[in-house]
Amino acid sequence: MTDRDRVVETARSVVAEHPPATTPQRAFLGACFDAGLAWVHFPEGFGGLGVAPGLQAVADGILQGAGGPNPFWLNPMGYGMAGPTVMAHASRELAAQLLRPDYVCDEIWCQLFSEPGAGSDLAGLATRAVRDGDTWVVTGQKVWTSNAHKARRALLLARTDPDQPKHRGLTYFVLDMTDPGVEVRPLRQMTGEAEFNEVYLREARIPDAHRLGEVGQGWHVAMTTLMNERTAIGGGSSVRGSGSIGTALRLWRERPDLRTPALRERLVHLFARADAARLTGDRQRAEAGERIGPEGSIGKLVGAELNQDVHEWCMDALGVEATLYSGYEPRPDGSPPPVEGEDRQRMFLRSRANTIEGGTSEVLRTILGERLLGLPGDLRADTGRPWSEVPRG
Amino acid sequence: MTDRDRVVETARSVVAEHPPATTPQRAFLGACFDAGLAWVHFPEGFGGLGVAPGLQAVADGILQGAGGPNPFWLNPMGYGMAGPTVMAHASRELAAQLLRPDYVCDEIWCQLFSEPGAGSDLAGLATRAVRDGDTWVVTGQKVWTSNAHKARRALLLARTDPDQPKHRGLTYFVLDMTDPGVEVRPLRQMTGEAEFNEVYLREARIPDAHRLGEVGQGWHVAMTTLMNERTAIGGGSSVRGSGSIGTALRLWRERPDLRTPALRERLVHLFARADAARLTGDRQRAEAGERIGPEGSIGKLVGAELNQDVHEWCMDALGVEATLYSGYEPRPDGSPPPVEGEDRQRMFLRSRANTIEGGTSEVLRTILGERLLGLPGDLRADTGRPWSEVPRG
Amino acid sequence: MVEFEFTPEQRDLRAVAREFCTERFAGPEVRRLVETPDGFDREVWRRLGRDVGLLGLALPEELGGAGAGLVDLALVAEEFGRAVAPAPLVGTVALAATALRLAGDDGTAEELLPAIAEGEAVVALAATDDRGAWAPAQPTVRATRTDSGWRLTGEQAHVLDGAAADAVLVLATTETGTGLFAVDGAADGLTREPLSVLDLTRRLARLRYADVPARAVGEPGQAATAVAGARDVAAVVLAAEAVGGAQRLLDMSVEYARTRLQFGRAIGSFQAVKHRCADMLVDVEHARSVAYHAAWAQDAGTDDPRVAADLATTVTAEAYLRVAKNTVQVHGGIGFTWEHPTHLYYKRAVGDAALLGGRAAAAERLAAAVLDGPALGGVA
Amino acid sequence: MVEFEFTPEQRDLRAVAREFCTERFAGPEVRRLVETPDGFDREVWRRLGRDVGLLGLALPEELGGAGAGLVDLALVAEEFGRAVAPAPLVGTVALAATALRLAGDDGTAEELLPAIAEGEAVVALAATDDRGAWAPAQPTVRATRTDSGWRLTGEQAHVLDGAAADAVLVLATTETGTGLFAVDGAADGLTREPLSVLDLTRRLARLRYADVPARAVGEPGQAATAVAGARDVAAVVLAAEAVGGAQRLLDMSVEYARTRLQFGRAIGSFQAVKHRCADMLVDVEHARSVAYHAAWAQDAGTDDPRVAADLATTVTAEAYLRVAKNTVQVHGGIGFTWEHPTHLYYKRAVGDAALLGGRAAAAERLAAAVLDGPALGGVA
Repeated sequence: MTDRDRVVETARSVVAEHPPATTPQRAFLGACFDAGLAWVHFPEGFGGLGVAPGLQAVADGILQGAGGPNPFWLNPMGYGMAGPTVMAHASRELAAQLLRPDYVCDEIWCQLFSEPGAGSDLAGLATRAVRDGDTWVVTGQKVWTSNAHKARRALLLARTDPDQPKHRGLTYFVLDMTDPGVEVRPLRQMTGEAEFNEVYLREARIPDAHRLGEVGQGWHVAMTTLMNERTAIGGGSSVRGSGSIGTALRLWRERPDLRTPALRERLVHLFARADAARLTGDRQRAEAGERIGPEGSIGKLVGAELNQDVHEWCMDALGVEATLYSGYEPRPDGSPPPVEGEDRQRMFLRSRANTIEGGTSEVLRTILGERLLGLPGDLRADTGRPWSEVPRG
Repeated sequence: MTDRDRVVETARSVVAEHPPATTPQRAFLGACFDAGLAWVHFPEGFGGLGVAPGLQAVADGILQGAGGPNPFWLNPMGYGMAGPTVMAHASRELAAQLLRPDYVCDEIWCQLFSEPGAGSDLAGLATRAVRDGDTWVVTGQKVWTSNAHKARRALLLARTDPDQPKHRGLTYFVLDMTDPGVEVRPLRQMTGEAEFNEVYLREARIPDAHRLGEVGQGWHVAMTTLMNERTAIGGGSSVRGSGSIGTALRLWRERPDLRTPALRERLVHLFARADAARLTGDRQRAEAGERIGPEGSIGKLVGAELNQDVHEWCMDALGVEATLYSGYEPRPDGSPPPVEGEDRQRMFLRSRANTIEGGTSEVLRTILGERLLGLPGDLRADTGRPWSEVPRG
Repeated sequence: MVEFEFTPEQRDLRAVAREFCTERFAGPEVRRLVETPDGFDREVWRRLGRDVGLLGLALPEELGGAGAGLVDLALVAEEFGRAVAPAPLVGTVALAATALRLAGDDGTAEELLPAIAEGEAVVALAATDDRGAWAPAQPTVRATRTDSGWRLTGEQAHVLDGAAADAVLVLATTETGTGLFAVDGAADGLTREPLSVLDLTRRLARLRYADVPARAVGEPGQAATAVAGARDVAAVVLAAEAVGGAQRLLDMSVEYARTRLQFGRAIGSFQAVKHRCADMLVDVEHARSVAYHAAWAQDAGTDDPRVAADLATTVTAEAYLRVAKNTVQVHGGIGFTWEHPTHLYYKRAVGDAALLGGRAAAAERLAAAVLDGPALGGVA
Repeated sequence: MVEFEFTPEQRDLRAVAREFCTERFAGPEVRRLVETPDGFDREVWRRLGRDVGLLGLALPEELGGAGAGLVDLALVAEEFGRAVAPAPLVGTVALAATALRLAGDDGTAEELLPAIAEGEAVVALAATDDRGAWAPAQPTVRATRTDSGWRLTGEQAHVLDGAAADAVLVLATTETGTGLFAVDGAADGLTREPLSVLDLTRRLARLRYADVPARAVGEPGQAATAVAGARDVAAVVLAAEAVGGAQRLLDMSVEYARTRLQFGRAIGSFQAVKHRCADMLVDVEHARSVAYHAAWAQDAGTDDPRVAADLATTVTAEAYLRVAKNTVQVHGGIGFTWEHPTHLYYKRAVGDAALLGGRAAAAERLAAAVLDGPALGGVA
C-alpha cells in the first residue's frame, strides 16, 4: 500500500466513523489527530503518519470535503505555525503535551514576535528573558498580536543575551498566556475594530522546559515559524477570480450602473495581474512540491499590492458610495459590525496593512533581490555589533 | 535709470544698430557681447552689465524677439555651463580670452566629466592629471560627451591626487580639444545616431593657466557647472502643451482614427501631470527668482519620467505604425535622417536615456530626499577613504 | 496680481490661520470632535467668523465679508487641511455662500451671508439627487407653488453638513425648470438622517422633504450657474485643503523617517524610504502648484477657471491619496492604528476624491476641454 | 499532462534548443544578422529544420512533423526569445504553418508543411489590410476567379517575413466571402517592399498584388478560423519568446548589478537597484506562468485557449516592456548604446506589443470574455 493509499484509507475511515455532521468539532478533530491526519508528515503518535507533507492536501480534501472543520481557520497560529515549530524544536514530551490541544483547538495560539521598536528589524527586539534557576523571567512589550485575547499559548521570541550580535542573543519559548505577568490590550486600527493586540509582559515566568531550541538559537527557530507564515499569507488560491479580485468582479457584474470604460480597462488589467499571480502560485507548487522557499515571497509581495489596487478600484467604482462606512465602533469581541453584502470600504481600509504585516513590501523586495537573485546585501550598521551597542528608537 | 531700463535700452539699441535679419550671426552676437547682453550679470567687459541675473530674460526677450539667435541652442555647453563656470573660477585674463569666442560661437564647448567607471558616482572618476612644470599631462577616458567632435574647448574634471578621498583629489581644467592627445570617437546609441562621443585622452597637455580653481578644488568648481546643467534640463517651459506632451496632443488631434477611451483616459492624466510640472516650474521661478536650487531637481526628475510615459503613450496610440522606424543608419554628422512630421518612434527610443543623463532618477530622488527633505545619508563605503583604496569596477 | 506671489497681507493671513488651527484643531481635539454627533464645535466656528474673520474672506464687504479673493480663502483652506480640521468650511463657506452669492437674490443673500461670515449660520448646499449624485439634471426634490408659498417634496443623499445646517439651500425641480430654495433646518416635514461616513471629519446626511415650506432663491435660470460656480470655488478649497493635508503627512513621514531606527540606522537613510519620500515631495509640490493656480485663475484670470479647477481636482486628489498611502507605509504598523493621525488624513483624501461629482468627473471634464474641444491657449 | 510539469523529454528539448541558440545566435551574430537585408540566415534555418528538427515540432507526424504540442514549441520559442534570435519562427512556424494546418486543404498542407518542417520553405501569412491592421473583416486584397485560375489584386502592409518568404498565404476577399490563397514569392505581379522597422529582428513588408496568380487554399468558410487559430498559436509563441527575452534581461541586469561598482560598492547593494530587480523578477515569473499556461490550455484544455492566449499576451507584453525598460535603467548609459544587446530586446518588446492586433486588442478581448460575458469557470 502506498503512503497515499494509506492516507486516503485512514481519512475515509475517520470520516466514516465520525461523520462530521453529527460529531462535535472537538471530537472530530481529536479523531483526526489520533489517526495521524493532523500534520501527516509528523511522526506517528504526534498527529502524523510520517509521510510526505504533500499528502496533507489529500487528507484535507477528504476530511474537509466531507464537511470537517478547517483547523487553519480555527487556530491559524496554532495549526500553521506553532505545530511545525513545536514538532521541529520541542522535546518529545513537550510536543506530546502541546500538539493535541493545539490541533483540536482546546488551546488557541498567538505569536509574540513584533515589538514597537522591532518591526522590519525583528531581530532587533528588546523583550528580555532572564534565567532564574529552572524558569525564565520575561519583561517587554509585544505588538501586532492576532488572537492574543483568545490565546492560551504564545510563541515568544525574547532576548537572552544583549551582548551578542542581535541574531545570536535570542531564545524561543512557549509562553502560557494565563501567566499573571501577561496583560493583553486591544489595539484599535484605522478600520475601527481591534484585530490585533498589544501584549505587555511584566516578569512573566516560563519553565525552561518550554524553551524551543537552544539558548541563543531563537532566530533559527523563528525562521521555521516565519517561513510558514509567509507561505500561508502569500500562498493564494488556485481558483480563478477568488480573493480580492473576486470582490471587484462581483461589483462589476452586480452594478452595471457604475460601469465606465476607464474602470473596465483598469479592471481587466487587475484581473490579468491577479490571474498571473494565481498561476504563478500554481506553477511554484508544481515545481517545488508543497514546500515553497523564498520564492513564496513573490506571492506575498504581489498579493498585498494587488489587494490594495483592487480595493482602490472598488472604491473608485463605488463613487459617492465610497464615502459611506459601516461603522467604526468595534463590537465587544473587537470585530466589525455585520453588513449585508460585501463591506468593500472596510476591506479597502484593511488592505492598507497588507504591505506592512507579515513582512513589509520593502523587506520582501530585499529578500527577492538577495535570496532569489543573489544580489549583494546592503551596507549594515548592526552586523557583528553587540545588540546592546546598536542604536535603537 | 533702473537696471531693467538700462538692459531694455541697451538691447533695443543693439537690435536697432545690428538688425538680426541682415547682420551675420557672428557679428550680431559679437555686438551683444560687447554691449554686455551675453550674460547680463557678468561684469562689464566680460559680456555683462553687472546687473541681476533675472534681467537676462528681459534682454533675451528683446534680442530673440527681434529674430536674434539663441546662443544656448548654438553652443549649449558653452553658453549654459562654460560661461558661468569660467566667470566664477577663471583668472580675469583667461575669462577675457574665453568668453567672447564662447558666446559668438567661434568656439564650441563640450564637457568631459563622465567616465565608463564613473556614472552616478561622478566623483569617483579616474582620469589622471599629472603636473609637469607649468603644464598638466592628462590621461584617461571620458564618455557621454555631446558635441565633442565639434568642440574646440572642453570643461574637464580630472584626478590630481589619488590618495585623497575622492571629492578632494579632483581639479578642474579647460582643455584645448585640438591637442594631439585628444581622440574623439562617436558613440552610437539605440536610436541609431551618435549624439554622444567617447573621448580618449593620452597625455593631453594643459597649461596650468587653464586650470579653474585651486588644485584639489575641482569638485567645488564642477558643482557650479552641474547646477546650471540640471536647471537647464529640468527648467521646462511655461507654455502649456509644449514639450513631449505637445507631441502627444498633436497626435491625438491629428489622428482621430487612433482614438480609444483608454488612450483618452491616459492622455488626460498625462496632460494633468505635464501641466502640474509646468506650473511647478513657474511657481519655483516666482518663489526663488531666476536661480533655482536643488528643488530644480524636481523638474528634471518629473520631466524625464513624464517624457518616457508620454512617448510610450504615443507608441501605444500609433499601434501597428509603432513598429516602423525612420532608419538606424546615422548620417555622416551623426544626426538622424530627416522625416516628415514628428519622428515619434525615435523620440520614444531617445526618451529612454532621459532618466539616466544629467543625473539618474535614482540620484535625483536621493538629492530630493537628502537636500530638500533633510533625510539622513545612506551608509557609505567610500567616505573618508583615499580614492585609490576604494573598490572600483 | 502676479501668479504664485503672495502679498505680505496674505502671508500674515496664513500665519493667523495656522495659529488658529494649531491651537483649536490639535490632534487630540480633532480626535475628540470626530467622535461627537455634529463632528464640529459651534463655538470654535463662531470664533472663526466673529473674532478671527476667516469665514467672510471671500464675501463682498457690503455683506459682512472682507472682499478678498479665492487666493486668500485657499490659504486659509490649506491651513484647515493641514490640521484636517473638522468644520463646515467646504459646505458652508465654499458651497453655500458661493451659491447664495451667485443666485441673484439680494434679499436672501443679505440675510444669510453676514450670518455665515459671523460664524452664526451653518448653511448647507443640497445639490445632489437621492443617490448622492452631484448637480443632477433632474433634481429628485420637487418644488410646488401653493397658496402659502413653495413646498418641497422628495429626497437627497450625501448632503455635506446637511444634518447640522441651520438652513439648507436646496436644488429642486419646478414646473419651469430647476431652482434653488432656502429651507429652515428646523422646518416641519424635513427629516435629516446623518449618514455613517468613512471620513468622520466631513459629515453627510440624507434629507427627506415631506411638504416642507421653502423660499425661492433667485431666478430659476440662475440655479445651475450658481451651483456650478459653487463647485468651482469648492474645488479650489478642497484642492488647497489637500495641499495642506499632504504637506502635513509629508512632514510627519520625514520626521518619522529621520528618527525611527531599524537595523541600527534611521529608516530614512534607506533608499526605499528616502525615494518614497522624494515621490511624496513631488506630489505635494505639484498639488500646491495646481491648487494655487486654480485660485489665481478665478481671481486674476490667468487661465480658464473651470479648466484650472478641474486640473486642480485631478492632480490634488491623486496626489493626496498617494501621499496618504505612502505615509502609512513609511510609518509601518503604527500608521495603521486609530491612535495615529494618519488615518484621518487618509480618509479625508478618499472622501474628497468622491465629493462634488468626484475626481473621475473632473478628469472627464478636463479631457473634454483639452482633448475634444478646440485647442486651449498654448495647447498645440 | 499536469500543468507546469515538464517531461524529461521536454527538458531535453529545451537543452537542445538552448545549445543551438547559444551557438548560432550569440550576441555578435545577432548584431551581424540584423544588419543584413533578409535579417536571418537561411542555412541556419535549414539546419534548425532538417538537422535539429525544431521547426516541425508541433506539426503532425504524417506531414513531416514531430506530432508534439504547443508546450514543446513554447519551450523552443522561449530559447529563441532568450537569444532574441532573428528567424522566421513566428511568421512561418507559428502563423503560416498553423493556418495551413487549419485551412482544411490537404493538398497544399502536404506540399508546404513538410518543407516548413525541413527549414526549406519560409512561408508568410499575409492576414493584414493595407494599413497593417490584423485580420480585417474586409481584406484589402481581392481574389478573382479567372479562366486561368485565381488572381489577386490589392495591397497589404506589415506582413511578417513577407519579403523573404518563398510563399505567401494571403487573406483575400472573394465574391463568396473571405478566403486564403497561396502565392509564390516570385510570382509575376507581386512586389514586396521591405519596411523600415523598429525591431530589426522581425522583418515586415508591404506586399502589392497586381493580378497575381494564386491558388485557393481550403474552403472560404475556413479562412477566418484558420487565421484566428494561427493567431492563438502565435500568441503563445510570442509570449514564450517574451519570457525568454525578459529572463535574459533580468540575468544581465543582475549580473551587472552584482559587478558594477559605484560609490565603492556593487550597485545591486543599493535598494533602488535591488528592488527594481525584484520587480523584474516578479514580472518574469508572472510572464512565465501565463505563457506556459496558454500553451497547456491549448494542448491539455486546462483553460479556454483563447482566454489563456489573450491573458498571456496582456501579461507578457507588459512584463517584457517593463523588464526591458528596467534593464536600460539598471545598466545606465551603457544600456542605451548600440553595442549593448539590451536595445535589441527592448525593440523586440515594443514591436511584439503591436503584432497580431496588439496587446490592447488582446486586453479588450480578455475584458469581453471576463467582464462582459457570463461568468468564466471559477470567476464569481
